[in-house]
Amino acid sequence: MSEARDFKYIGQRTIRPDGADKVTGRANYAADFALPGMIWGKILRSPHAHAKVLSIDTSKAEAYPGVFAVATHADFPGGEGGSIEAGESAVNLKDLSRNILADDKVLYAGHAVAAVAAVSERVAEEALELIEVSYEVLPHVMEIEDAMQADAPVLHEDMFTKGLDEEPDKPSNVATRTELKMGDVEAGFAEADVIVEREFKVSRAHQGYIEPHACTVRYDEDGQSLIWCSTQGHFDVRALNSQLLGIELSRLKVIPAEIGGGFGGKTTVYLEPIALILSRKSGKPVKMVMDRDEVFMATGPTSAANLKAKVGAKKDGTITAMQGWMAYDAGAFAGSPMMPGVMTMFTPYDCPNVLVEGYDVVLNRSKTAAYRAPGAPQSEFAAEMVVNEVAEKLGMDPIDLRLQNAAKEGTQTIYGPKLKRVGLVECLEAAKNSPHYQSALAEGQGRGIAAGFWFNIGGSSSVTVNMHSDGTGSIIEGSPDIGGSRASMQMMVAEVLGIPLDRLKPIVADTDTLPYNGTTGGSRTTFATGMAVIEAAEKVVEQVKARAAALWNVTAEQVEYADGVVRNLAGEESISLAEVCKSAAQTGGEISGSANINARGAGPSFAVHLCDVEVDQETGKVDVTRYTAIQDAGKAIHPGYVEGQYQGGAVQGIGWALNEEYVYNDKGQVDNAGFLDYRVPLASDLPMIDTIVVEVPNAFHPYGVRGVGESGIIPPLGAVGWAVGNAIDRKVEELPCSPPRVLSMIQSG
Amino acid sequence: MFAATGAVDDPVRLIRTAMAIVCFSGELLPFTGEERTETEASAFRDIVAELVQRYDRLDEEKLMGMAIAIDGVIVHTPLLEVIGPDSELHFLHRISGG
Amino acid sequence: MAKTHVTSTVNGEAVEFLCEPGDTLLDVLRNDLQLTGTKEGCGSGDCGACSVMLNDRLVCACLVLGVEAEGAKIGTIEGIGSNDRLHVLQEKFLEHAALQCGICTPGLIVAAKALLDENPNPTEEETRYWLAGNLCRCTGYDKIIRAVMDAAETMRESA
Amino acid sequence: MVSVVYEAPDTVESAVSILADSAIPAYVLAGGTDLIIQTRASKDAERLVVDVKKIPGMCDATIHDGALELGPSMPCAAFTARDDIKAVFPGLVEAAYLIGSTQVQGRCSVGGNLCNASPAADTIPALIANGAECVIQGPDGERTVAVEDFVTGVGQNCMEKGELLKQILIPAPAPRTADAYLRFIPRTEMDIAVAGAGVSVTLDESGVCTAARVAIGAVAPTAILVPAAAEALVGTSLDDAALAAAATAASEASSPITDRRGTVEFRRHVVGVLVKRAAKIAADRAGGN
Repeated sequence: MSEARDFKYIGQRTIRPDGADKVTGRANYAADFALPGMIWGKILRSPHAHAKVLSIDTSKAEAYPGVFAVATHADFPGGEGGSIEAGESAVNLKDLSRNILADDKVLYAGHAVAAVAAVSERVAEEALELIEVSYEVLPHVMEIEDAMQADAPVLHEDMFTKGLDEEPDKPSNVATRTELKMGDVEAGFAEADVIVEREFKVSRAHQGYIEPHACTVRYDEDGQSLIWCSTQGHFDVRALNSQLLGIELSRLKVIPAEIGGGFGGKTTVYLEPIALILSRKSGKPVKMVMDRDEVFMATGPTSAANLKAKVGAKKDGTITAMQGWMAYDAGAFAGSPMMPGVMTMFTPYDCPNVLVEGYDVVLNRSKTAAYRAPGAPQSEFAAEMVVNEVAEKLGMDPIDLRLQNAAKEGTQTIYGPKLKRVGLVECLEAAKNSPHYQSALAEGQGRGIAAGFWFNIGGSSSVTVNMHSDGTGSIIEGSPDIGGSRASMQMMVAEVLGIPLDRLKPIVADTDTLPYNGTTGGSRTTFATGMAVIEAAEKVVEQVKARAAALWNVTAEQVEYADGVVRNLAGEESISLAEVCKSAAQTGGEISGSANINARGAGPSFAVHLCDVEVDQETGKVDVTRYTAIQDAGKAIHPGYVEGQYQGGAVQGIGWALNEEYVYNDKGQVDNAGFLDYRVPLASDLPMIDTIVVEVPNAFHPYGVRGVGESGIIPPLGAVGWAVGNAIDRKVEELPCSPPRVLSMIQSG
Repeated sequence: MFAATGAVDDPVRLIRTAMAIVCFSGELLPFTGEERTETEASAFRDIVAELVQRYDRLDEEKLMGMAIAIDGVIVHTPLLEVIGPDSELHFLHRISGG
Repeated sequence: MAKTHVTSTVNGEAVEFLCEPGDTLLDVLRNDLQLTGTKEGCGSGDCGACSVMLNDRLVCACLVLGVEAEGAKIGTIEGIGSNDRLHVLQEKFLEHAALQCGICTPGLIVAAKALLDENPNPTEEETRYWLAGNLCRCTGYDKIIRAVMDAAETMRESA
Repeated sequence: MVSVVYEAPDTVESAVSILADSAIPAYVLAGGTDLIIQTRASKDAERLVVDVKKIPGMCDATIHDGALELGPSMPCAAFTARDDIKAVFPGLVEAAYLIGSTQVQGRCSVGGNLCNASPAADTIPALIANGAECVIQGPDGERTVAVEDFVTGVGQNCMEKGELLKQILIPAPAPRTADAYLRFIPRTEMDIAVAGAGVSVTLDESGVCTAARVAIGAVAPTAILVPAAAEALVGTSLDDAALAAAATAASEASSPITDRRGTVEFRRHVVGVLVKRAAKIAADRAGGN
C-alpha cells in the first residue's frame, strides 16, 4: 500500500539502461536483423476496394529466376476457425487469416492477395508483377452512414447484426449493436434547464509509428521455428502464429526486437505468418519489411466515427442526463473499439441518468487496430464538446462545471462497478490553478479544455530476477519496452534491493525464457510488470535474508535487510548482498526470484488538457500557441518518461484534431499513403507541451502506480476542437480541423 | 496478491448477508431482464454455471469471455476467482488497450 | 545486372562496395556495409530517420544513390560517439528522456549535430524548423528540443 | 522494377551527347529528391540517370551588378546561404528555402525544382515573378526560354531529347524593386504547396507601383503569370483596395483542382490571400522597409 514514503530511486530521472545503444545506433530493431542464407518476402496487394477473387495464377512468378516461394491464402492449413485469447482480447482467427491474405474476396484496396520470397527485394517485387489475379469487381462502400444503409453492398454474407431485439434475417454491415444505460435519461432531461445536443464526425487516424512492420523468420519442420519481429507482445505473436499455422507453442520462439513505436498498432500480426509460410516452402530464412505506403494502406488505423451527444443540466450546474450514440468504422472485418467508446464516453461525470448506444460497422477500408485508449478519443470528444457548450450556455467556467459533476471514488459507472479512488478532481484543480489557465488570451486566440478517462488494465506478467556471484542482477521480463519501461523496472528492483541502478540489467526476454506475458498495451507495463518485478525482487530479499541468517545461525526474523546489506539484529554482524551472492552456491544454491502474476486493481488515469490556438482568419490555418497536459500518474516511477507519455499522447491527439485524416479516391484507394500527405505533427508545428503530473496513488500497486500511456490522447480532440471554435466563434463538429474545413466554417457566417 | 473482498457502502447490502450480488450492465440486461441477482456460489465458474441455468438466453462462452469487477476491482481473466459472500460482482466487456 | 564498384569514406574510414546503380545510399549503408544505425521510416525523404552527412551536408540517405558516394565523405550515427564516450548531444538526449522508442533518435542526433556545427546558438524556433524533417511520433518533440538546446549550451560553455 | 544505368559526365557537352544518344529513357539527376522516388516507382524496364553535379558551374551561382547566373543543380542549402543573392532576390531565396526539410535542402536545387515541373513547385512562381530565363544546351546549340514558357504542363517542360538546362538567368532588377514568395501548407513545413504566389514590384520614389509581376502556383496545371493581378497593382500605392483587386484577379485567373491537399474553392480563395500578402511584403522591401 502506498502512504507517503521516501524513495531512493523511485521518482528520480535516471538514465535508461538501453539508452546508450539507442543514441549511438547500436540498438537492433526488427529490420536490422539478418540471418545467413536469408531471402526477402514482398506482398502483392489488391488495387480494388471490393472484389471477388476468381483465381490467382502464380506459375509465372514461381518460375521467375531468383524466386523461392509464393504464398496465398490456400497455404494456411485451414480449420483456423473460432477465436482465441491472444492475451487481452479474443481474436477471430478466420478474420485474421483472411486479413493477412485474402481468401475468396478482397475487402479493401491494399488487401494482401499473395506473397513472394526471392533472392532480393528487387527480384521479389519483379515477381509480384507476374502473378495474375482475376477479380470480379464489386461495388464498394466507404462511409459509415452508407455502410449502415439496408441496400448497401454487403461485405460479409454471414454477418448478421448482434445485439438487436429481434434476430435479423438479412446480412448487414452492422456487426454489433450495443446499449449501456443507467437511470432514466428522459426524466433527467426533463429536469434540465439547459440541453445541448450535437452530431460529430471524427476521421480515422493512423498510429504513425516511424518503424514500418518488419520481421525475419526461420521455419524449422523438426525443431524450433524462430520469429524476430517488431511487436508490442511477442507472446501474442507466438499464440497467433501457432494457431494460424498449427505450430505447437513450444516449437515457436519469438524474439522481440527493439520496437520503433506501436501505440497499439503492433498488437496483431500482418507479416509473420506469411513469412513463416514462405520460409516453410523455401526452406530458407525469410525477411519482410513493409514499405511506408503498405503501412498506411493495410495496417490498422483507428476507427472513424459518427457520433451524437446530448447533455442536460440545471441552472446550478448539476448535470442531469447524458446521452450518446456512435457508429464506429471497424474496417473490413468486425471489431472496432466501439464498446470501449460506449463505456468511456461519459465516465468523467457523476451523472445518474446515462444512455449510450453504439454500432460496430464494417466497410471497404483496412481493418482497424488498437490505437492508444482505443475508442475513447472519438466518443469522449463528442461528450467534452457538448459539456463545454453546456458550460457556455450556463455562463459557467468549464472547469467549475466539471468539478461540480466530476467522477470520484464511489461514482457509479455505466459499465458496472463503482469507481475506486481516482484523481479527476485533483487534475481539474491543477488545471484551474495552472499558469496556463490563469493567463489571458491574446486577441484572436481561442482556448479549449477537455477531460479524458481510460480504464488501464492489469493481466499476466512474468519476471525473474537472477542474482549473479558478483552481486549484480539480471531482470528478465517479458514486456517489450516501447517508451523506457526498462528504466522503470530497473528502478523498482533497485528500490527493493537497495542497490545502485547500474548493478541491475533489465532484459526483455524471448518467449522460451519466461511464461506468458501480456502485451505492452492498455497502459499495463509499469503497473503489472512493475508489480511482478517488485514481487520477484522481494523474493530475492527473502532468500538473501535466509542465507545470512543461516550463516549466523539465527532465524530469518532476527535479520534485517536494508540498502543492500543484511544485519544480524541478534549480533554485530552484517553482510552485503554481493557477499551473499558470491557464496550462494555454498549456502544452498544460486539466488533468484520469480513472479508470474495476473495483476488486478489497475487504476484508471484521468487527464485534463488545456489548449490555446490562433486561427488565420483568411486561410483557416490553426496554430497551437500553448498547451498543458495534466494527468494522474498514481505515482510517477520515472517522471521524465511519464511526462513523455503525456506529451506524446497530447501531440498525437493534436495531429488527429488538426490535420491527420485518410483521403480515399473514388476507387476506394488511400490517396495519402505516406508521411507527405498523412500529416503528423512536426517539431516546427508545436509549442512546448507543459505537463503537470498529478499523483493520486492507486492503492493496488505497492508504489501507487497507475498506467499513464493512453489517457493523454483523449482530451486533445475536445481541447483543440473547442479552442478552434472559440477562436472563430463557431462550433466545431468535425475533425480534423484542417484549413479548408475551418475556412469554410469561418465563411459560413 | 490483494484480497478482493471488503465492505461496500451500499445500503442495499447492509440487509443482506452471505450472498454475493451479481449486477448486469446494459450489455447483459437484455438476456437477464433484471439488473441484479444474488448467488450463494462463490467460485467464479460456479457462479457462471448458476447464471447460465437461471437465464436461458445467457451464453456461457460470452460470460467466460468477459472481465469482472469484484467490489470495483477489475479482474481481467477471472477463471479461478473466488467471490466473497459480501461482494458485488459485475460482468463487463474485456478491455485491452493500445 | 552489373554492379558498380564504389570507393568512399564512411565515418573517416575508406570503404569499397559493389552496388546496383538504382540502390540508394540507405540500402548500401544498411545492407552492404551493415551500418544499421541509419533507419528507414519512409523511403521518400519525409521522415528523416535515415539522416546522414554527405560531404558535410545533411541529407536523407534514401534520396541519394549509392553510386553517388563515389569519392564522397559520408557521416553516419556510428561516427558520432560510442557507448563509452557519448557525444554531448547523446548524453543530453538521455538526460532529458528525449527518446521513447528510439527509432528516430539516430536521425535526430545526426541532424541536430549538423545544426550545432552550423549554428552553435540556435533559438528554439530555429531548432524546431531545422528538425522539422525528423518525425518523432513518441515524444511530442518537447524533450528533444530541450535536449538539443541544452547540448548547444553545454558545447558553447566548453568551447 | 526499373534497372538503372548511371553516368556522371564532367562537361556539358558530354552530358548532352549522353542524353542525346541514349537508347533508353534518360533523366538528369540534380539533387535527386524527386527523381529517385519517381525512378523507384517507374514502370520503365531501364532508365539512364545522368548525374550533372560533377559538371563545373552546375552547382555555382554568381551575382554581377544585381543579375543572377545560377547553376541549376546548386543545392538549395548552398543557395539560401548566399547573402548576396538574398539581398537582391529575397523572395526567390525564400521559395528555395521552402522546398522540403533541412535534409532535402541539402540535395534539392532550383533547377531540379524547375525541370520537375510540378504545378506546386515553390521556386517556379518566384522565378517567373523575377522574369527568369532558362539557358538550354542541346546537341545543336544553345537557346534561351522564359521560365513561364519552359514549363509546358504537369511534369512537362519544353526540353527535347538531348537538351540540358545549364543555367538560370535573372536580369538585374530596376531600382526600388523587390520580390516575395508565399505559399500555403497545412503544417509549417514538409508539405507540398496547396497554393503559392510570387510577386515582384517596382516602386517610384513616392511609393507608387510602376511595374509588377505576379505569378501563382498549385492552382493550375503550371505556375502562371497573372498580368491582370499586376495591372491591379501598377499605378497604385499598394493600398488595401489595390491589394484586394490583385487578390481577386489572381483567384479569377486560377483553375485549381480538388485533391488530397485542398479543394477548388479553398485554393482559389487562398491564392488571392497569398498574392495580397506577398505583394505587401514585396512593396515593404522595395520601399526599403
